[in-house]
Amino acid sequence: MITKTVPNVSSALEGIQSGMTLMLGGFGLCGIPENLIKTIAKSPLKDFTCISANVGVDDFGLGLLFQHKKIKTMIGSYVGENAEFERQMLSNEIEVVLTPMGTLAEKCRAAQMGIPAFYTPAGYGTEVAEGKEVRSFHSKKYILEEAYQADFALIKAWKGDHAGNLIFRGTAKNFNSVMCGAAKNTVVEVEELLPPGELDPNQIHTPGIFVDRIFEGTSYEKRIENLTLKTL
Amino acid sequence: MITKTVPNVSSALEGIQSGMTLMLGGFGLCGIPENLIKTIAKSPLKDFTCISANVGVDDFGLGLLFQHKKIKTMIGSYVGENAEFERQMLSNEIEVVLTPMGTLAEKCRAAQMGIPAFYTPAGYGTEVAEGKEVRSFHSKKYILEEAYQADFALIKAWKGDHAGNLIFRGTAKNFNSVMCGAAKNTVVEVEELLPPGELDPNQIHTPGIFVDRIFEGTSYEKRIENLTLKTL
Amino acid sequence: MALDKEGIAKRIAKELKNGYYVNLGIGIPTLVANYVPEGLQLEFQSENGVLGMGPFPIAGQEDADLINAGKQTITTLAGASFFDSSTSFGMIRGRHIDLSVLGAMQVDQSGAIANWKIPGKLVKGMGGAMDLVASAENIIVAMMHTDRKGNSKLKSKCSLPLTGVACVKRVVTNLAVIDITYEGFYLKERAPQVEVEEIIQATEGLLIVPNQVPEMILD
Amino acid sequence: MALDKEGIAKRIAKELKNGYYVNLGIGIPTLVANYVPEGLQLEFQSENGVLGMGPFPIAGQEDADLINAGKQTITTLAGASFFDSSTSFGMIRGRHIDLSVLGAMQVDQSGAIANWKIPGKLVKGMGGAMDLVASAENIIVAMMHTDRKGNSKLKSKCSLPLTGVACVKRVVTNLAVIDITYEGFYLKERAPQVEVEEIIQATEGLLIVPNQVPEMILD
Repeated sequence: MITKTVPNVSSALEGIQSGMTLMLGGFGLCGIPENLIKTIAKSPLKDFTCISANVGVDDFGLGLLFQHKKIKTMIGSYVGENAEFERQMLSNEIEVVLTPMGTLAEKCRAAQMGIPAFYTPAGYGTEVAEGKEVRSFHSKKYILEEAYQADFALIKAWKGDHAGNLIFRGTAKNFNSVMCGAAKNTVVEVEELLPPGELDPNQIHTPGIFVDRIFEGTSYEKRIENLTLKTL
Repeated sequence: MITKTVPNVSSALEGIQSGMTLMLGGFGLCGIPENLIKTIAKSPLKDFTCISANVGVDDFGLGLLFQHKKIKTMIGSYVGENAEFERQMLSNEIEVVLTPMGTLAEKCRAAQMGIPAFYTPAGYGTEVAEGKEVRSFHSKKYILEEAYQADFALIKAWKGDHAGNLIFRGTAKNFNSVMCGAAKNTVVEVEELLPPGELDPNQIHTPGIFVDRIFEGTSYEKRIENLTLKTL
Repeated sequence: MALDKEGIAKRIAKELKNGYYVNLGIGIPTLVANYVPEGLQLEFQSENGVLGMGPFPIAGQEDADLINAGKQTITTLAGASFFDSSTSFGMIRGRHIDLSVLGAMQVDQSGAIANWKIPGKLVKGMGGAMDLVASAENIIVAMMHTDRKGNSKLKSKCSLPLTGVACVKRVVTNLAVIDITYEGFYLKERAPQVEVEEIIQATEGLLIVPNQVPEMILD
Repeated sequence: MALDKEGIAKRIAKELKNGYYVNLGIGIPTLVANYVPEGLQLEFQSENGVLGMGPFPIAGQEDADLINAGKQTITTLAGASFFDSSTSFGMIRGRHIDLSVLGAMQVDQSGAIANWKIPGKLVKGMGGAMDLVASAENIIVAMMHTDRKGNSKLKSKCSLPLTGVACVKRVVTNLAVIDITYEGFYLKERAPQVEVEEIIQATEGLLIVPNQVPEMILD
């Protein structure tokens, strides 16, 4: 077995530098790498290009990186619900690249799986297709999309073992599992880190080969963005 | 919930016709849809195009379909270990299309996921690339491969529920999970069919949306092709 | 009488068929889940990675790991499953989702839809909308017939940046049910007590009006 | 003295490094697993969908659902995982596998490999070999230096249909360790007591021979 454990969040982030491209798992505030984000927010590092579905809220999630002006370019899909992000976007402090969410997921998965490019129908006929090759297959139009290239993938999983095997929980799986192994370095924080053999090999969502470093995070807040209850 | 259960193997195969293209899960004799194969072997249907990693052995697995001369075209990757297949291939009774195994898997996955085509490095510079587009990405050469188009996917899973959700076991997952939903009709036989709610939604390998019909198979042989034991 | 949002949702619920996997967008589309006809087998997908969504949780049962694409807390029903975003959009792109219901700013008579960007205004991004409209077998738009200024949202040609082309099959508004055909918009049904003339006035694109335009049946 | 198959496997085992994910082909490559240096953290992958393979099972412990790519019954070690074929070849294509060891019929001085087809003879298919050689970071070929008729398998140009181009980095044969460089084959090591002249004779392609050619160290 190959051990992927590192003692803490600082060692997990060893080698990260200003100006790098980061992938961040999570959708809204669900399944976000809280410890990794907080540590980067407090660091002197900056000028990151971030690839993530959303931008968090003002004071939590990816929002912390905007609050601390760590981001130069944001590649995302839905970027609402964050006033500081909006301010930086409108004042042109940051560059924003908007991508259909399924295309974003597939560009991560392509990077993970060694597929350099693929065709998708999403965005054909829209401004997303500008400058991209259009091709017909079976009389439907598709556009060519390339795999992302990133330096670090910052991932949150529910359970993991020392070999880097991961299990996600509920809809916190989202972009986390498709970003593992999609960057040069994949760093994972888990709620519970277990010795090898504790996870059923049939039930592993992401094999450890896609993970470079794993550690158990602390003090998870797991905030709920939009609490909605059944009206009885 | 949408119920996918059918009472037996005959109803599972309703609509299958001679000349159709079938995908068959399994690798060697591991994870093969035994009941579905046996039923087709005994039927009057023929002239199938089959997409499957291997060709089984003479008297079991996909080999049964060769024994009963059901196959017109075989699209596969490794076609050894079956004398009757070899005979039919050498006498030109069947057409054989050989595909790198990873490309075969990805062409199934592409069909499943609505990706019409993708680039892969496998086969570049070989006869597999003949007639295919070659393109460079980041100074490496890739060839364009298109998604398969099939009529029926014949799948074997370990456990399933009435909603069509599937769990595979060990290396019997192989091509089974990537073929689900990759054909117009996906038919699954399972060793154990459970009521909905019995499977943990976190642990489902293939969601029921990729499955059209599911039934509990009978009399599984689960033969071992190459029993290899530790020499003590 | 023009429909309210609930009325639009009720009418769209009539489009649901047995065995449908359905993706409901944010806004009016979400309300459709409240009017599923009894006896239908359906599953609701949310593109962030869940199939088999149930009602919202009761207080104390909420779970930060269980949300929908609108970031609302949810529950799941028996037979549910969770999956990653690549698989989720694979379901959509691979046409495994039978019906997608979305809101829109504009729809035009060629079936194009604009629902994500107003030049000069704050852009929140397309989210999953471009994947959904490029892929789903049936796409129904739920929207008001006109905007707040009274401008028609059913155009001869969308003036806003597009989300997708030649994709919308049917539009249900507060005034009418309108199909997109090769010839243009086709007036299929009118809201209860709404006159055909009012619908014609409120529609900018070419509207084909048959001799008989039945009233919607909502219940 | 020329090496036997076990000797070739022993020499290749010296290429294993800490933290390597390794895919071993059928034949001589499989034997490499028997000579893993102590203390190394390694995992063996089999492309049919398992990472963390252990030894073959003891009698009675065999399981039809647990096989390797050679269809042999296997066991797994703590930390193992199972996955589908698309993910498995994704690991390979995405260069997550650090070392792939394969057999070959021919290797040429440009790093091309032929190991799947002899025209006019029965073809069994390429299996996963084309994916492996197109993708793995390090590709080592394990083979005899010459075929049964005495013809060199290290060619100036492969005459058999190719499995991949410009991919092989190193060849370990019964006679020598040979690297593929921009200039051609480079003789790196010779088998114990094998003379350089014998290797030159047995090599058809351009072979660069340095002044000193050390003997392989096997133990």
